[in-house]
Amino acid sequence: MSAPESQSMPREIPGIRLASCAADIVEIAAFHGRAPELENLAGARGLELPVLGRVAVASDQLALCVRPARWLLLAPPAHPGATAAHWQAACGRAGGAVDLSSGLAAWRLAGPQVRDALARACRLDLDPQVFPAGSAAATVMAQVAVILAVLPSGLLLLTPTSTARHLREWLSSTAKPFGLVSEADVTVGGLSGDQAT
Amino acid sequence: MLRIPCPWCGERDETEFRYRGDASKVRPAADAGLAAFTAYVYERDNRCGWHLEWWLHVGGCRKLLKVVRHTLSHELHAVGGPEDQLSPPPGLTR
Amino acid sequence: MRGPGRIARGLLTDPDRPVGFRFDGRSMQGLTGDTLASALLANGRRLVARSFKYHRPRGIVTAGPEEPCALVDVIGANGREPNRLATTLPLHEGLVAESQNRWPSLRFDVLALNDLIARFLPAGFYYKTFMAPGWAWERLYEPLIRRAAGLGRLEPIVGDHAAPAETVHDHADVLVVGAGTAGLAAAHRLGTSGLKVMLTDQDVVLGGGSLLDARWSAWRVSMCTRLAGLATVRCLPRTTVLGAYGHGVFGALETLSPAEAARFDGLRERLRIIRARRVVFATGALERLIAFPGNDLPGVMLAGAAHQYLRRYGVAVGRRPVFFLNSDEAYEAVFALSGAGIDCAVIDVRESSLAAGRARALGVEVHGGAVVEGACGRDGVRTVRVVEKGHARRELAADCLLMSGGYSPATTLASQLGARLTWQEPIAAFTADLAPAIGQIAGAARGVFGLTAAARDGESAARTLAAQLARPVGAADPGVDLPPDADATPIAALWEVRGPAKAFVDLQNDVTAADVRLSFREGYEHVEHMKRFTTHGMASDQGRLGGLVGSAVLAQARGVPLWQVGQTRPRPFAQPVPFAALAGGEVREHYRPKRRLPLHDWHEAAGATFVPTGLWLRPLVYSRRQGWEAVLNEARAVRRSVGITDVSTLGKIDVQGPDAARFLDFIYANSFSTLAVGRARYGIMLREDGMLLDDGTTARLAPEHFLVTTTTANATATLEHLEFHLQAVWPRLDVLLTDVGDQWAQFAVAGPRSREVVAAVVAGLDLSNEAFPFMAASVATIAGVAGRVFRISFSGELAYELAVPAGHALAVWSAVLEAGKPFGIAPYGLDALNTLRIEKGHVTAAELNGNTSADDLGLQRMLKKHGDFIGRTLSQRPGLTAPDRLQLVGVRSLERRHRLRNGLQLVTPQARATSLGYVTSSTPSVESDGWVGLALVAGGRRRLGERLIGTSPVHDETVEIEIVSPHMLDPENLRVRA
Amino acid sequence: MNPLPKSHATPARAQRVSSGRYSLGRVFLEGLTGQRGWSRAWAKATPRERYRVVVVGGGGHGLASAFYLATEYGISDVAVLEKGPIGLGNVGRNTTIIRSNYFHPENIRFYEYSLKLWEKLERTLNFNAMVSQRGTLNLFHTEAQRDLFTRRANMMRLLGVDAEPLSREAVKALVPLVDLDNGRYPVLGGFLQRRGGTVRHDAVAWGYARAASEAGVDIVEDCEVTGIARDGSRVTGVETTRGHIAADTVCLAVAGHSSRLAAMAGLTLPLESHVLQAFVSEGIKPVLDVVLTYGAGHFYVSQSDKGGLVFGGAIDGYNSYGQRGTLPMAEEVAAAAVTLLPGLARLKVLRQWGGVMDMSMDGSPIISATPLEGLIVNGGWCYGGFKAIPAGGLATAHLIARHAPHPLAAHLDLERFAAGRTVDERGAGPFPYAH
Ligand SMILES: Cc1cc2nc3c(=O)[nH]c(=O)nc-3n(C[C@H](O)[C@H](O)[C@H](O)COP(=O)(O)OP(=O)(O)OC[C@H]3O[C@@H](n4cnc5c(N)ncnc54)[C@H](O)[C@@H]3O)c2cc1C
Ligand SMILES: NC(=O)c1ccc[n+]([C@@H]2O[C@H](COP(=O)([O-])OP(=O)(O)OC[C@H]3O[C@@H](n4cnc5c(N)ncnc54)[C@H](O)[C@@H]3O)[C@@H](O)[C@H]2O)c1
Ligand SMILES: Cc1cc2nc3c(=O)[nH]c(=O)nc-3n(C[C@H](O)[C@H](O)[C@H](O)COP(=O)(O)O)c2cc1C
Ligand SMILES: [Zn+2]
Repeated sequence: MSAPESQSMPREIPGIRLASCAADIVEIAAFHGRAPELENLAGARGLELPVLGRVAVASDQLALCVRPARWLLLAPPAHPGATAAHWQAACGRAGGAVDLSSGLAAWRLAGPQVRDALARACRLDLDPQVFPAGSAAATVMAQVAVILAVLPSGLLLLTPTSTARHLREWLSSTAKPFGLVSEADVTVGGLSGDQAT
Repeated sequence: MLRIPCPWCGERDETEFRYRGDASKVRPAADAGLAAFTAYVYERDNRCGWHLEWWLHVGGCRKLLKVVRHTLSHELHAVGGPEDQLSPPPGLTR
Repeated sequence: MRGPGRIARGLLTDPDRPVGFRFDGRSMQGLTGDTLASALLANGRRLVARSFKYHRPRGIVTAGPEEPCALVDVIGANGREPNRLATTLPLHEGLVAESQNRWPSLRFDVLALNDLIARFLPAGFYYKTFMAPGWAWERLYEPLIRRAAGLGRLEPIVGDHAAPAETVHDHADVLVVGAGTAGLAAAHRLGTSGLKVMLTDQDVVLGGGSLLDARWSAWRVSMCTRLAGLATVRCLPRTTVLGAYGHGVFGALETLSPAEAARFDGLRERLRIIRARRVVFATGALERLIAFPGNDLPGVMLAGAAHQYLRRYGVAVGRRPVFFLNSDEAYEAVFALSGAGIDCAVIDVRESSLAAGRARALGVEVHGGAVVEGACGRDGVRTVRVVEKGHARRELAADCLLMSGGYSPATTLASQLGARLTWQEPIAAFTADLAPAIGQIAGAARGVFGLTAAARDGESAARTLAAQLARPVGAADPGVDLPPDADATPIAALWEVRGPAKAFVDLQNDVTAADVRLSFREGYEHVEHMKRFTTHGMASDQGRLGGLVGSAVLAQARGVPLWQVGQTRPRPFAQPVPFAALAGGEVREHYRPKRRLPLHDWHEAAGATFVPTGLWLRPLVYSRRQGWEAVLNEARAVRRSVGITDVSTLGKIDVQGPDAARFLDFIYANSFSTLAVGRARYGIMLREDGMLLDDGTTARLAPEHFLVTTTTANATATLEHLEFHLQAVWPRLDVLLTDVGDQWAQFAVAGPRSREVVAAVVAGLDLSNEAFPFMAASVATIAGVAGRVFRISFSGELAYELAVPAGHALAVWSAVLEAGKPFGIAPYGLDALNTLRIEKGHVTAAELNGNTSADDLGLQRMLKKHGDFIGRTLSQRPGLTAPDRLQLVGVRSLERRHRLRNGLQLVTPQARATSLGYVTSSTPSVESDGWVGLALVAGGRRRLGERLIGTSPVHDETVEIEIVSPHMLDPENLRVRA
Repeated sequence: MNPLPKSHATPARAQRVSSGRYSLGRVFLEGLTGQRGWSRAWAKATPRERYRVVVVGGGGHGLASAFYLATEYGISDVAVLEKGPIGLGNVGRNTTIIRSNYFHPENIRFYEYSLKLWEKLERTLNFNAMVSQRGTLNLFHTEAQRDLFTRRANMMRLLGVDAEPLSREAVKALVPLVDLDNGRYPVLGGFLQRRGGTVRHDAVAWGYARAASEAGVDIVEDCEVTGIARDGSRVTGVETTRGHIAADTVCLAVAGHSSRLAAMAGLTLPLESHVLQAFVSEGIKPVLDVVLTYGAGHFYVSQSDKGGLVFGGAIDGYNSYGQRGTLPMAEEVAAAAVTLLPGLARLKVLRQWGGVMDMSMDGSPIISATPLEGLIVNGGWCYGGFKAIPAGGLATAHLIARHAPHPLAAHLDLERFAAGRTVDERGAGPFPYAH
């Protein structure tokens, strides 16, 4: 007779762990009909460009797709602008690359109650049946744009930097009943590591 | 509340979209003249019935969607991209 | 057992855990599990309220959320909360409740006088009176009426803390509303077929009608256990579906149990937004009142309510109840009460019925073919006047009158989804037809009465849905047999027993059957007119008890069948919902997100006062002091030497692609295809109607790569404008638009010494005027960071804008400050920025107000002569270029000391009531030591040199001004080109 | 459906029973005899075959236009045709605010004239519509807003209309519930129009209907106009569910349905229909004595005489003919309410509904002749046409009777869109969903 949520968690085990992820973030986008070329050149760099709504993880890189013919690439931080410049050059006349390393904040959320907490603002169904591992989506939470992706180590959340603090504050207050702890920063490589939720 | 099935993102709440009005209006050619532009900008069929309209998915893929929606029942008949030719259900134009 | 009324052990109450509470100052005790209503009844308390209009004594009428009378104020930590329903208010230790709408006390209420003069206060009397004298309405009558109206008092304690609140988003294949036998059976069957099911019930326990019948306990318990064992089923008691909003979206209010409330920081309820592919409405039926004289006396209750008080709380609502009923279903209460040893009498409208036979067999006194003509007593029922066919009128002694006028299927949610109502003569009620694509209605909600019949109906609804959703329907055996329903004699509709005294159809708003008839006589004969004229059904119970009865009285007056009159339209919310719950967590501090600059913390530490602009927080001035001096100091530094300001809030759009230049030519009224790489250009965008949309500087970084900047205010709108036109109007163009607003921090370094400062931080760029002239743009390494340098100026001085990735903002900003130290560089805020741009005649949101054309702002020469662009055709309309339109000019106050104000209206001394225009922006001047401003003035460009009067009647101010060119500073642009 | 019967050339007054004068004395006398002496407030007319003027739409503007035609312009050969019962359109579902604080001087004059007519409405109609000049208070939260409001108030004062600035402290004194420093957008002050206020909305429709009926107008309910009869470019009457009705002039006053009616005549109007929602809370004792608008979000609120807080927000923002509320709007409006007036947190919201309004392309109304001779449009009222009912009705009657625009409403013509003379209060441009 009781809802799953009402089965209260012992307070000591945090329901949610939050870590920042330091990464270079580049968005690449294809001109009309040129997406296959981008896929090829990314493939040549060891990165599979996923289909819409999916995230693909390579050893220390990651690509996700929430807009048609556009991919967000996450890579370990390099010299400012270098990653973007590299991709801009690589794209050639097939598309363009834009540096968003400073435009988006990347967090990893892990823990048994991440989905419950996010259901307090996220209008998407994050049930693993519906949004399984490897899924990615752009949506709005607490009036702020977010991109969510399900990785082996937890949930990757990208959000514009100017409102990141707001979202963080909102999350801390919402997640309080579940227990929220901050963890040390993770790397892009660390995102793909399997730290079961 | 409308739930709009974005062809790119799946079904989403109306709050993720920005409405951009009547999509049956086609921008006239540059030299079409004052009357044509006046009609384009100001005149609206404003149907009570099936309505072809624009929605920009600002909270998702940022794609512009063309939607056929019933303005009374809010039923959605079709959703597509700007290049798609969408029409109301047969026989039910009003 | 607590209280004289407690005669048995209740299903929900714990006899070992007494609870103390206060009502109207009196201390009483109840049990854990009680509601305030059950505890009051257990304590023998009948009078609990005064009515809205006539201040008549009122008692408890129902046992649930449909209660019209027993509303109380609860005094607690948040202040005085009005209109809590005693019938759903869980009792807790220390609860303090007070009756409402009475003075000085519940028993002696002065305004009970209204009841005595009620004949002069019929429905709508106020439309015919209080008309003279003209002033008296607001000053005399209305205050009196307003004070008399309203039930409870809201006395909030407005503390700093916001009450916690939250909204939860849910998704399900099927939402089942109502957990009676129909809902439970439906949820179970759906759950076993693997569908994701949400089952909600407004009650604190699941079971609905089956809770009242002991024979059903085993089935119910088994059901609940099985449901709990199904992984895809979620059961949410205490959760009322408030509204059905179409597209499978429902709003529901979950009231938290005390334990969960404690875990969630005192959260009291949460709004659930449920999205479901299908719905099952198993919402049961609502018992109706009967309109007879005195049907509002304390002690007159619904028969079903008496049954509930007995079963759930072990409370007898009276020792000598008289039932007044017209259906076999209502006898369930008779059987239960008499089974508990209570001496019952029944007045049955029907001459005979199966149930009456069964009751007689149990020794109950049943009067068939009889009606109650009136309930009598002063503050509560003492006797009941009965007329029975073939008998003389008689009075029966009674301490309560338990009425049941039949059951109306709860159709409101279905109606909200546009379901059609159909009149069902056999049950004397409307039922709804839901489109199969939406879902199913099951059980009593569909007019299928009887617990077993309802359970079967729920199952069958579930089977239909499972088939629709392509799920195999498994065997769903609850493991317990369904107790058989008894055969029943149909209801005999009875709505009203007419008599001389007041018979109420709306117990909360004090609407009588006579009011309904008056409404008819006055021509308010449509049911929606009757509602609005009499206020029938407009109280907090929304006419749940008597809505249909009012329609019936109206139908009778009109001489038409009831179905022709119909019912008023139901709307959300199925139950009144606190503002806090609807609002959720995004309130107060979190009402809107705060956009913070990359250097927010630096600005804060530097003493900045922040100002909200849209979502942004921007430094206004680096001083907490009020007044202009600090601002002028900042601006002066720029004019005299060098200053730096954070302009990262500007919108920035990265535009790339082979067609980028063509696209921008469409978007901007001026040309961008002619812009050279490494140069920037000021551009204006029009709306298609020819008015200005936005302006800004756009740089060409590479042949096919532009960076568009927009104003802060219009950043979002401009991005959407571009995205829309690219996709809707020019979809063939190969252009990529990316919002890079948050990626780039941008600083303006401005002032005659800015070149030296910028040169000190920028590597590999020749900043000489020849190599990097005004409007040059280049990538560059700035303080070691890959960035961009633009030679643009908003201040009117030699200036550069430096753009670096926001993550490196602090390093670069600090480096510039360091480099500027020798020149006394200082940061300047939005106010100083404004001062500088006003003197220069640059426009911002105050002038780009959506009603200004390019011509108005003196920018008409920027409109390109050839080629298409948005707004081209309509900007040529005479209306947009008429010479008497409001045009941008500069203004200066003639008398130095006289300040200008934004919003001053400009008039001539000859015509002081005719505005010629107004001041949009103003500032004390750095250059001229007086006040200057920008203004929009009718035919302004022809008026240069004219003197006008600026007037602000609301401040009682006038100031003499002179119209000047808006380019008040360096009109030849020598400084920016220096 | 069978068309309801139509009477043939029955003189208009024959079937009309006067409801007599309303007064305190009469209510008292009726009280002695069981209130049995009242008769219909307005006669339920059966339509005749022709009228000089047919007004389509029994809302506020239609009824007021008919009333003023009969009383001010001497034309009582008028029928108001209403598809259902009168007064259940927007006039019966709005948040009842009246005020005249506008930016454009033409608008100020027009709405101020309306306010003046409201001020004497109960005497004009002998019906108490409870015009309550309790004041409308607009809060501001930024300097930019202060500037706009200052400009507006100054323009009003130049035109002799009342407007006064309030300090934060004065705001708090007037509305103790306001949280001046609500965290996100603190209140910097407010502008008060004391003569603004509220009116009991239903009573406006009933009062005009009764008075028009007394003046000889036929009020025909359950008569839906389904077509507009034309002879070339001249309109000759209407088709209805109760048959053809001929008329010299047909006036459309159908609010949210203007486009549909215009389409029947082959016209396309610069309108879109949008839904505006409203809400009411449970009744409580007085807590709010003015009409209050939040400047940092879409929220405005007043307390009805019955005790409920009546409030609303922005339009849904997409074309709609559905008179229903939505959940996102309920959330949005409640969030603004709790932010501005945290004390409301525990008050309960009772009901939510919507109304279909014709949003014009510049946010201002249309009272205009059309390219069709004999066809007049009163529409485009957007979310603000309730306050305009008296002036709108009068100006419409003037236009019909005099064949020339009323001087105070000349700026509300249809030509203004093509000519570029739009009257755009918000500067939102030709996007109805943005006004
Ligand atoms: C929620 C809400 C809040 C508002 N708040 C305010 C406010 O605070 N202040 C303010 O000034 N304004 C407000 N408004 C706007 C105001 O209510 C309207 O602008 C105004 O009422 C419209 O004019 P009306 O009264 O003539 O319209 P209506 O009352 O809508 O009248 C139009 C009538 O035409 C009838 N009709 C339609 N089609 C046909 C047909 N084919 N044949 C016959 N009859 C037909 C309709 O049934 C209707 O009765 C609000 C509106 C809404 C919806
Ligand atoms: N009022 C009565 O006592 C009454 C009247 C007629 C029939 N019945 C009996 O009811 C049984 C039929 O079973 P049933 O399952 O169809 O009905 P039910 O009355 O047993 O169950 C309906 C349930 O729906 C819940 N509900 C109603 N509206 C809701 C909302 N908006 N949100 C959440 N929950 C809501 C109610 O709390 C109730 O528990 C039969 O025994 C029949 O005889 C009872
Ligand atoms: C100013 C005003 C006050 C209202 N007060 C109440 C009220 O106290 N109780 C109520 O149930 N409805 C109230 N309503 C709402 C009406 O019941 C009704 O919902 C509204 O007029 C729209 O009609 P509809 O819901 O029938 O479509 C009020 C409406 C308005 C405009
Ligand atoms: Zn999308």
